[in-house]
Amino acid sequence: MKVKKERTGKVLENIKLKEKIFLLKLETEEEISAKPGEFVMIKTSPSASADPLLKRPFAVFDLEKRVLSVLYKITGRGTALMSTLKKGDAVQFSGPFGNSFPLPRDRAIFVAGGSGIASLNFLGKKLYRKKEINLYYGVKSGDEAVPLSFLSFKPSQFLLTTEDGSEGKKGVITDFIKFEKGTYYLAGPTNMIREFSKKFKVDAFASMEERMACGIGVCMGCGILIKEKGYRRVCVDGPVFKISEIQWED
Amino acid sequence: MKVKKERTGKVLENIKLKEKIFLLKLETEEEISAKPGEFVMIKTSPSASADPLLKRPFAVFDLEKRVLSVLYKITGRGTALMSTLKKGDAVQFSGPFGNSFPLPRDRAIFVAGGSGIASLNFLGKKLYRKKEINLYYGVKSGDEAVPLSFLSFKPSQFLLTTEDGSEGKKGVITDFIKFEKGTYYLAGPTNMIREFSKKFKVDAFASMEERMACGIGVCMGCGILIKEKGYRRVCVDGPVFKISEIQWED
Amino acid sequence: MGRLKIKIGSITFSPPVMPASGTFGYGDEVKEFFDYKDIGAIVTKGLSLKPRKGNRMPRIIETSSGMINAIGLENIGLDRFIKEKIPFYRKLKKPVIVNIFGESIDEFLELSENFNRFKEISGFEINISCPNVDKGGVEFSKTPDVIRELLRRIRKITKKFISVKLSPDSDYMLISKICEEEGADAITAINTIRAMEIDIYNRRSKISRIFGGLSGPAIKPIVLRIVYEISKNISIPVIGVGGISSWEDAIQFFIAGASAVQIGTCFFVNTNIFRDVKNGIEGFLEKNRISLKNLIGSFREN
Amino acid sequence: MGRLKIKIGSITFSPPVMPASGTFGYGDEVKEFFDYKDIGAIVTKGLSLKPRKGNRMPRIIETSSGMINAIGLENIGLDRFIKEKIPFYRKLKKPVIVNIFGESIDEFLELSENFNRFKEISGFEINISCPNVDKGGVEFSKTPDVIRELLRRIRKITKKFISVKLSPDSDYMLISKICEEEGADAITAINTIRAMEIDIYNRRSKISRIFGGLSGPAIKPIVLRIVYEISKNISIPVIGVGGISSWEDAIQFFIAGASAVQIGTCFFVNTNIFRDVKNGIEGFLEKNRISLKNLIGSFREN
Ligand SMILES: Cc1cc2nc3c(=O)[nH]c(=O)nc-3n(C[C@H](O)[C@H](O)[C@H](O)COP(=O)(O)OP(=O)(O)OC[C@H]3O[C@@H](n4cnc5c(N)ncnc54)[C@H](O)[C@@H]3O)c2cc1C
Ligand SMILES: Cc1cc2nc3c(=O)[nH]c(=O)nc-3n(C[C@H](O)[C@H](O)[C@H](O)COP(=O)(O)OP(=O)(O)OC[C@H]3O[C@@H](n4cnc5c(N)ncnc54)[C@H](O)[C@@H]3O)c2cc1C
Ligand SMILES: Cc1cc2nc3c(=O)[nH]c(=O)nc-3n(C[C@H](O)[C@H](O)[C@H](O)COP(=O)(O)O)c2cc1C
Ligand SMILES: Cc1cc2nc3c(=O)[nH]c(=O)nc-3n(C[C@H](O)[C@H](O)[C@H](O)COP(=O)(O)O)c2cc1C
Ligand code: FES
Ligand code: FES
Repeated sequence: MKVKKERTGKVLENIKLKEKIFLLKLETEEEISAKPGEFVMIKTSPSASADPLLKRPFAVFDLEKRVLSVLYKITGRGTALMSTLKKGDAVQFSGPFGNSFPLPRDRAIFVAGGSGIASLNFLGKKLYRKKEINLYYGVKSGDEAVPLSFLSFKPSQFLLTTEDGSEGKKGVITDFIKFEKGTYYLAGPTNMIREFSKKFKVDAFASMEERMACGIGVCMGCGILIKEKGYRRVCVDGPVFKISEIQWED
Repeated sequence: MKVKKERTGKVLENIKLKEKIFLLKLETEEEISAKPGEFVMIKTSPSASADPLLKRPFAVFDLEKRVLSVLYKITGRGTALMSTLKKGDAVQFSGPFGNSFPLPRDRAIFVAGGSGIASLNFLGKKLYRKKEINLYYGVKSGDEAVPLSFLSFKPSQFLLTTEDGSEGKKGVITDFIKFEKGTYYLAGPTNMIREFSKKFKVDAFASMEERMACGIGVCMGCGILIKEKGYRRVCVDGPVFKISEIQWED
Repeated sequence: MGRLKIKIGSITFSPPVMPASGTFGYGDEVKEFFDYKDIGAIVTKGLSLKPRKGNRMPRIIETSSGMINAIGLENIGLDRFIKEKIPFYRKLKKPVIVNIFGESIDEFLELSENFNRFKEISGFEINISCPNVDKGGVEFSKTPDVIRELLRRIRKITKKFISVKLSPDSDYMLISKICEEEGADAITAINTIRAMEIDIYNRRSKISRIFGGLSGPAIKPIVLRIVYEISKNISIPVIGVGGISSWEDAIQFFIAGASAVQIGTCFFVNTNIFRDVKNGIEGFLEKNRISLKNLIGSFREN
Repeated sequence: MGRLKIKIGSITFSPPVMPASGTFGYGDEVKEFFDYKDIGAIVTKGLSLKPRKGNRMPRIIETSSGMINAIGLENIGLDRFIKEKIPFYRKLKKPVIVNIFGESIDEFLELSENFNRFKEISGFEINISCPNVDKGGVEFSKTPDVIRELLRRIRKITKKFISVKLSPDSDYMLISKICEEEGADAITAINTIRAMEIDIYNRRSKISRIFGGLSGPAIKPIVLRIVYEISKNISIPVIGVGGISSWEDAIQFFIAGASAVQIGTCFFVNTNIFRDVKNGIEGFLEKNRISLKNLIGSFREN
């Protein structure tokens, strides 16, 4: 049984990794547990403020007893506010929520787009030294790439692409994937996942993103179209889906 | 000419003086000047947040070149948020605004109620060692009394009252004023000022409080009824008024 | 504790606080972590005869202290609801109010007839106020006569609790009066306020429909006024809903005239809100030595 | 820069951004620190024939992302305005729009006649939407025929710019149509939304009247929707106002159909807002290579 309740984390660190990429470490009141792929809902404004109102979903980047880490990119008002958090600040959050990545039998191949690296990091941590992990990592530009040294695992093979060519190969990551056997794990923008699914005839587990209001399955805000089933909720039926099940809308 | 514009202060310190009383020191971008009685409008939420929306008025407690201090009591949502400010946080504010206390010819007698001590402190600082200052200081309870050591002046005579008797004399401050010659300066709750004006036939300068939306004279939100004149604006026609001019409403 | 209940029609709400339709699923999604004693009833997501797929994504967008939704009444429909949810209610022993939605009077009647058979269903919230569908919903509000007929006929079908959920974008004063005349037990005021947000880069709506419904703290002062207006105008109870984020807000609604309140959007923000509100009301009543009954509608005009 | 202007009736607004009535005093209060080139016109506080004392304190209360006001149209009245303010406008060389308020048609007419004589006054904003007075104001909106007569007669008095300021709590679709028919140059949409806040300890309103008007970011998505609805329904320009807090908000209003915008409450929060909005719009138009004219009403329904 998942304990779903409001929690308060105390900021331990809020490290600026790159211009717009931060790693937030929260000390939780009690020990919590999470599986790779699960996410937390973070209130980016103080509890007493109603603006921004809704909590935001962030993948668990790392979790060690009472230290929860999320990796985030500033993309709007909420994440901009988060970036001003200081040591000692109280942060309201809930979770972890959602389903998780099934473990691979053989080699794991990660395809991470942008901050999608976050949820794959936690999976990588669990698999590290047990399974071979290859990491394909695509970002817009070098100053959005999380340095490998901040990850909790060391990939056996690693390829970085940037859209502007400022670091690694120039282009989008799906253009550089050399198909090989293994279990594919995808996390990143919907476009990347869709691109992958068009290009490769292999199935894969993908962590999907959709706007969320509740994160707990009650608002029907976070639908994803599943073949023959209609809308399913990313927050409770996901965020991890087999890409073969997804019905792409246009 | 007063320079009225949006400013940003960087928190140097946010000292908890008593359970609900804080002293906030902001480093301003440029040197600003203020006269005793003037106030600043502080946005208690980050600039990017619209809740709480309005800036709050606070008397200048102290101003030394680029260091602006305000003393505040937690009384609601805005001040509660202020109390969580940490060193380095950016605070949006504007001002100083308003008129100021005329200087006394002779002895100055301060009657401070609660956080009214703030504006009188700045006046005290200007007068200290030049004029004799007597301080009557009334608070609800001892744990709301700012210790004398935090003030910028030393009163020649000092009387503290608390409503619950936890420190100093028990009662309300206006019951303990022994009339003497001098210029009276009042700052505190409207009730205290009204009580004083009923009790003593002497005129006095009082810093008045009213809810403010703009702080710059354009919204007509902060009216005070002035005899034979109708409503005047606390923010630009005040906050300092002669109590003999005030038409008390009931 | 004994004080914190209120009877409306045939339902006793204890506490007089419940989730708002569409913000609590069918009530079973949260069973793992929710303490049902903190709410006085379950109010379901809007239900239709046939399952509805709802609108495309994006369905929600945040605004200042609020959110706009255009879910479009995605729901599992009557049959699946009966099969999958009613067994859960049987065990729960909480009043269950079904929020029902039809595109025509006939659909409403068919829904009422079906649900009326289940003792697990304590009452109805008749949704003639959803802004996010093409047919039915708030469109009904344009024809008060149709509403009168609808009410009259549903009232004949069921003796259970009936509350009619109104739209702020309708003539709610007139409609609430009609509902009272036709035997509704209560008025639920209100549904979301029609609103829009535009993506300035593609010049389209930020959600998949042009308009959606605004909810959350942003609308509270407007809704409070509407609850006050309606409750002064009719003698059946009003269930207040819109933007409640704290027990203080709930008390404001009671004072304005609401006999019970619902909480929607702010449950997303704080899943403890029902407990917090219940405890807050309890504490307030005790401290101020006033009963809920005397608090309701006790606003002082001057 | 040349791009950032728009002509409505006889006034050229450059930029098409101006203060909202009642949030900028008479325009001279801020002269010490305000750069008038950041606004396209001055819009005065609502003016009446005789000075009005306004309502008692408290007149304002903050709400989530908004505020309620019940100023009650405190103003210096016609005579003092002419004596004290017009000389300032003479030097300023900015279009000045007087927001006028009467308790009867006759009062409106007398105000119009008087102001019409002054070349320093470029136009009128006819306030039939103030929620905070006992007579006049939004009460007018209940009688569309009276509004028609009012407009017809004012139009005969003055050739100057006339915009009619509507209330969201009125039948604004009907009234805006009437205004168009009677020769108004524009519609100002909208005034504040009727709202209330209750002090739970004394059970009275938190302001000195029962209702006040809600403004600020909280109402923006509602107002945007109203501006869109009205501008699709009439062919005269709409001036959009309600909750604008950034240049992005202003662009949303233009896309929805507003030809110009006003900013009220958020000027209190950020006194640089006019400069920020002006620069933001300019930058947006340049970057997206679109003219203001083509932006206006360019919303894509699908
Ligand atoms: C399951 C899941 C896991 C995620 N994990 C991470 C992570 O580890 N690191 C990270 O940086 N980002 C992650 N995201 C995306 C993250 O939630 C958004 O970047 C964030 O909500 C943006 O908030 P904002 O206020 O800065 O942006 P704004 O655009 O101002 O937000 C406006 C609204 O849109 C929503 N929104 C905006 N972008 C997204 C998005 N991409 N997905 C979902 N909602 C969005 C916001 O939550 C908010 O309600 C995840 C999303 C999901 C669904
Ligand atoms: C000229 C002036 C100088 C002041 N100087 C000080 C000072 O130095 N130290 C200090 O602690 N307080 C001072 N105050 C009072 C201070 O402004 C309020 O305590 C503060 O606004 C409360 O904000 P809040 O959000 O915590 O309270 P809330 O009650 O949540 O605020 C709600 C709204 O009411 C307004 N409000 C509430 N109380 C007051 C009040 N007493 N006066 C004016 N507006 C109020 C708020 O600004 C806000 O708009 C001063 C007030 C004025 C007018
Ligand atoms: C995501 C969402 C879905 C909703 N679905 C329904 C619904 O199915 N039926 C209904 O009557 N109201 C529905 N509503 C309206 C709410 O029940 C409530 O009237 C409104 O949100 C105002 O309350 P709040 O501000 O507390 O959310 C929905 C609201 C939201 C936010
Ligand atoms: C303090 C205050 C005073 C106002 N006075 C007037 C007025 O005198 N005449 C008028 O037409 N509108 C008045 N309004 C309404 C504004 O002009 C504007 O329509 C409304 O506030 C919405 O815009 P905003 O959200 O940008 O403030 C007033 C608003 C406020 C907040
Ligand atoms: S976010 Fe509410 S159902 Fe998924
Ligand atoms: S606060 Fe606006 S006029 Fe004083």
